[in-house]
Amino acid sequence: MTQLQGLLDTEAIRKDFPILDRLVHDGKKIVYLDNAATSQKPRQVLDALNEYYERHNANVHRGVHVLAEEATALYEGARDKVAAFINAPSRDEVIFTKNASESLNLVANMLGWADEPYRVDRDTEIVITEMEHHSNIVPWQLLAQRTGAKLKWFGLTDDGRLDISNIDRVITEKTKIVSFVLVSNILGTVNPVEEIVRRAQDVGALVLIDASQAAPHMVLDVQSLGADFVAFTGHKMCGPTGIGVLWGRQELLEDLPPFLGGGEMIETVSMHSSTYAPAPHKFEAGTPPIAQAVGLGAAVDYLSSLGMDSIAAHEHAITEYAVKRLLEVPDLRIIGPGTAEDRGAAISFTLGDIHPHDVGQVLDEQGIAVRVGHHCARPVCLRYGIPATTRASFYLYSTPAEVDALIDGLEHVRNFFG
Amino acid sequence: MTQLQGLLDTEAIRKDFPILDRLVHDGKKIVYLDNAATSQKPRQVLDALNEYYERHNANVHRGVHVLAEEATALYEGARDKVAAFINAPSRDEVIFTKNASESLNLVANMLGWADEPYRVDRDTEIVITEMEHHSNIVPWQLLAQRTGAKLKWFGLTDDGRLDISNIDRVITEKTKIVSFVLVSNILGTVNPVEEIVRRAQDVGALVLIDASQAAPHMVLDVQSLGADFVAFTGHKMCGPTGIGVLWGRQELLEDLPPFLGGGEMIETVSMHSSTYAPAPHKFEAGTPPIAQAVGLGAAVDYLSSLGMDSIAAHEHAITEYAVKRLLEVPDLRIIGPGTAEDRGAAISFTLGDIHPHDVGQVLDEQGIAVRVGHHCARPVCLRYGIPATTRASFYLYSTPAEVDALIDGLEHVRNFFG
Amino acid sequence: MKLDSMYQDIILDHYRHPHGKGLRDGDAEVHHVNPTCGDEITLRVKLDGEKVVDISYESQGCSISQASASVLNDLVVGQSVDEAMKVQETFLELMQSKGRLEPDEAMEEVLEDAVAFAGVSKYPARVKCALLSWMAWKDATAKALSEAPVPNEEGA
Amino acid sequence: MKLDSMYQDIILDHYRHPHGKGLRDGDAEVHHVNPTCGDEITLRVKLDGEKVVDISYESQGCSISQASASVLNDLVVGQSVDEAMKVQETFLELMQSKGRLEPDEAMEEVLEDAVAFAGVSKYPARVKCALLSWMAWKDATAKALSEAPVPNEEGA
Ligand SMILES: Cc1ncc(COP(=O)(O)O)c(C=O)c1O
Ligand SMILES: Cc1ncc(COP(=O)(O)O)c(C=O)c1O
Repeated sequence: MTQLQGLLDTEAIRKDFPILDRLVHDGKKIVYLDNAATSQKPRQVLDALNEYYERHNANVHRGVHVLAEEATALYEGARDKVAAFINAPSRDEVIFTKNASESLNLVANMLGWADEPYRVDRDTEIVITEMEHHSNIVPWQLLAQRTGAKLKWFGLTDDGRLDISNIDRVITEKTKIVSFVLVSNILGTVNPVEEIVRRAQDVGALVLIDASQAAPHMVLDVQSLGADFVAFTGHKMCGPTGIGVLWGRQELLEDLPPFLGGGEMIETVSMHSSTYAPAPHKFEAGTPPIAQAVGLGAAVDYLSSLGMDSIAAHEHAITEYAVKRLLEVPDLRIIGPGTAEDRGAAISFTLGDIHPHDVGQVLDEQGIAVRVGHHCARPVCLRYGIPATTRASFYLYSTPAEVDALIDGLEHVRNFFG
Repeated sequence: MTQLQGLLDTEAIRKDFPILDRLVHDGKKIVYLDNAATSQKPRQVLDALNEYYERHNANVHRGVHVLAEEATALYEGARDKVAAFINAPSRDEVIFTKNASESLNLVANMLGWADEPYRVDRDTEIVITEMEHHSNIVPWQLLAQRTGAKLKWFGLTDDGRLDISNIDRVITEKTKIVSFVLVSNILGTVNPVEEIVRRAQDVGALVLIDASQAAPHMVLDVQSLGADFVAFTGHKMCGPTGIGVLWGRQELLEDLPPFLGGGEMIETVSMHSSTYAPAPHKFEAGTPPIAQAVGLGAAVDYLSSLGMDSIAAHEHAITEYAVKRLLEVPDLRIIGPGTAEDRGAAISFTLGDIHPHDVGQVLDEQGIAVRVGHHCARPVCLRYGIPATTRASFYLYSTPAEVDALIDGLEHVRNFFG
Repeated sequence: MKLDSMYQDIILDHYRHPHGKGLRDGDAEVHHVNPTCGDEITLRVKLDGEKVVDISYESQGCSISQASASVLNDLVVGQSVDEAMKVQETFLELMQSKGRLEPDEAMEEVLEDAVAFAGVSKYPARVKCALLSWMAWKDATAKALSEAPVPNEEGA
Repeated sequence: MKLDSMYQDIILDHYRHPHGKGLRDGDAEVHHVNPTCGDEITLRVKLDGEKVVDISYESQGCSISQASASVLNDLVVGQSVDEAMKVQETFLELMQSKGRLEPDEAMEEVLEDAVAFAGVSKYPARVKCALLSWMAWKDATAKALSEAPVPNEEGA
């Protein structure tokens, strides 16, 4: 084990995460390196969920009894916490969804049904990138099919970066929306926001940033990003499953049409017509994920108590160490940036011609949990001519010793299939 | 207190629900009569959630490590449980959504984008009823606006029943979909499924049943209902918030287009085009509400262990008693059926000209939680010329003593504003 | 009893005998609803230059929203728009205080009967009821100031 | 070690030296993918009346899916379609057994090398890998039986 700079006190932190003591395969302590798929949950978040259900559970809004008022205060309080966490100018810009995928689909659908100047239809263009998660590809393919708009994208360089050399040809006067990932879940790449946002603004296109792999790991400031919409998901940032966020600029949320219709999102309903509540409620049809929002609020408190800068520094140190050690493994090829600069803590690789499924299986047998496959980013695999990758991804509780365990595990894989 | 027949052993049952011991307003034990808004959660469901997060949490599908396999088995196991609970012919017909509202919107959107013969567009008709929850009105208004289809509905009789005397004129050869509520959340009315389904089938229309207020309270057998789709929501049936269900007939789910696009719902993705996974995954974009599905599975186990028939009998006895006692209160008018026949355990009423908000507030002060307002069914209030109602709604843990507390509370309300 | 802090006698009086209720001639009309509970108000303002000469309204709602419209009429009719806006802001401040603000003398002077709503501010679900008419008035006034006067017929 | 029950030598042998790999002339072609992990196979069957005369395939995937395609080729080529379907069903039964089925003699007679996959059935995520080629074969055969033969050029 090595002495790295800038690490968090993982010994203390790991006590907050009951699952990290889990033993698997005949008593091996789990080495959880699948954080880009989902994070584990600290005791503080589970306590918030239990406290909600055991003391305050009620449907929100519309209620005058104690429980309804408490549940509403907790739910709306979670919105305040999330708004502060991402430095939103207004709490009303924070919409709770079920996951990042819904957030992304929500924007695609709003634009499909919007009036001018936002409306995506025939003769307009949508821009994404080749490194998007399927959840930021398929909604746009569906929108393009259904409206006749053209779908365009930025390609990738050989070292796993976005190729924006042709930015003026990709983003044009016809572009209505540019949607791209801030940190890639497969390559780990951190993308250049400023340049893309500037070009989009020049041509009057809206910008949606998929921050699913950013929000858990770094300071996310929607104002300094300069985008119009930012999407992310609770379960990757110590929160429960079943909750996502869409942040959007207030004027846009006012102008754009609703997506799902139903209870909570209306102002007044008659059989003949309805009017809608102001944002965020306009976009939150039905009983919201109340407990999950409360849990996400607790997660945001937890992350803030550690400090997003400290978390980023910790992960940077771990990532730097992991990249260095992985590159020492014979026949290992990193898919994505080969250094820790401008990259997140997800590292994809191939190991000779051993299929990732087999790599993952043999690592699992040693208690090491990694993810294998195309990580919902199949175009990246196609781009690099590989069927799949093995991905190790770190988080605030990851330790150098776990990196060492991974390296030992890979040695074992090579022997097994050698 | 009275001796009623057919009651459950509420003394034992109430021990499963920690929140029912909650004291409010200076030590009054809560009398929770807001079950139609959301139910409370038994210890067994909370335990399942904790167990999931503390021992098994991982993203589902696509994983070869132990946690991913366990999480997948739990998530898919919950689907099996729900399928059995509603007697679905196949587990693949059970789609997990975030709530009933999403389930209803999902069907409306599928039909808007479908090919013939299902496609809703200009020259076709959509049929709903005047007693629908807003979540089964607004999606159809949106669909009608966006496609040019015509929205029609069944009206109500003076005693709170569906008026289907004109069924042959409402449901016609042009009708593509008939969507109606099985048990009204505001009136309590149980609707005549068979007659409506028969007429819909005669004209080749699809049928969607909103069973949000039925699934928690009675045997729900999708095969004997004869509908094409059935929607309901987890949080009203002892499950967590953030989870809903759409059941649909397999052939339909195969033929109909997806709604949300993203991870999990695809078969293969390239930048140019994608193909979709078979149902149910086709309709579950992104990381699903994993823990919430597991929690719903535990809720279904809990309900089944009591027996849905016994639950229905218990609620019937309570409802019968409550109707009788409410009708003894001066100036009280029940909005909805005035007997316990063909009605669920939600009872709406007005009390002289005291506004429901004021009724609810004074009841709350006594620890009695009811809901006031239009209950997301404003057209019903318009129909009966009232601004709002007070609604008391019962569940498997409700007792005759709680009915008595309500009656005493209403007496107090009358004195306060007398 | 805690309830008494919300249902002060003054509030119940206004509720039972609302001042200025009914729709009369006005320069601008708005319709506001409280989606939370369905309370509704149609409200008209009549200005004479800078002076609020009438606030008339038809409304449906709970005791709090009814009483608050009545108090609005009492306090604001006869004031200049500027003075009235100050009253509105003070009332808003009181209602958003979550029961943590003890009205001082200065506030009492501005709000008169309306200080009785201090207790309502403890009940988040009811704050919107209390504010409904005040928000409608503010909206209608802005409309009246920016628009040509409504002809009489339309007001009928 | 538990892993050895999945990665039997027979499986690793088939993986390293797959039988019948490559695309050849056929009566029907299908392309199947495993969305869970991206494994893909393009598979052709050639029938002569009731007899399976060739199964050719191009595939990409893990050791389990590669080995299983190789074993499929071994077991099924040369059989009648009816016999082959029985082998497929038996293999399916084994793979869905969740490790709870100890192959008996009758099963071993039908499955030969394929009984080595018994250990895989304990790993739900890998069962689909093992079944990919078998499902593709079943699909292709149904297609071949219902369609006119594919002309040679299309098969090229
Ligand atoms: C009859 C009915 N339909 C639909 C819904 C919507 O359910 P949810 O709010 O969980 O989406 C409800 C509950 O509010 C309901 O009572
Ligand atoms: C970059 C990125 N975008 C979007 C998503 C989708 O998030 P969810 O599955 O929670 O909807 C993910 C995670 O799977 C992701 O990594």
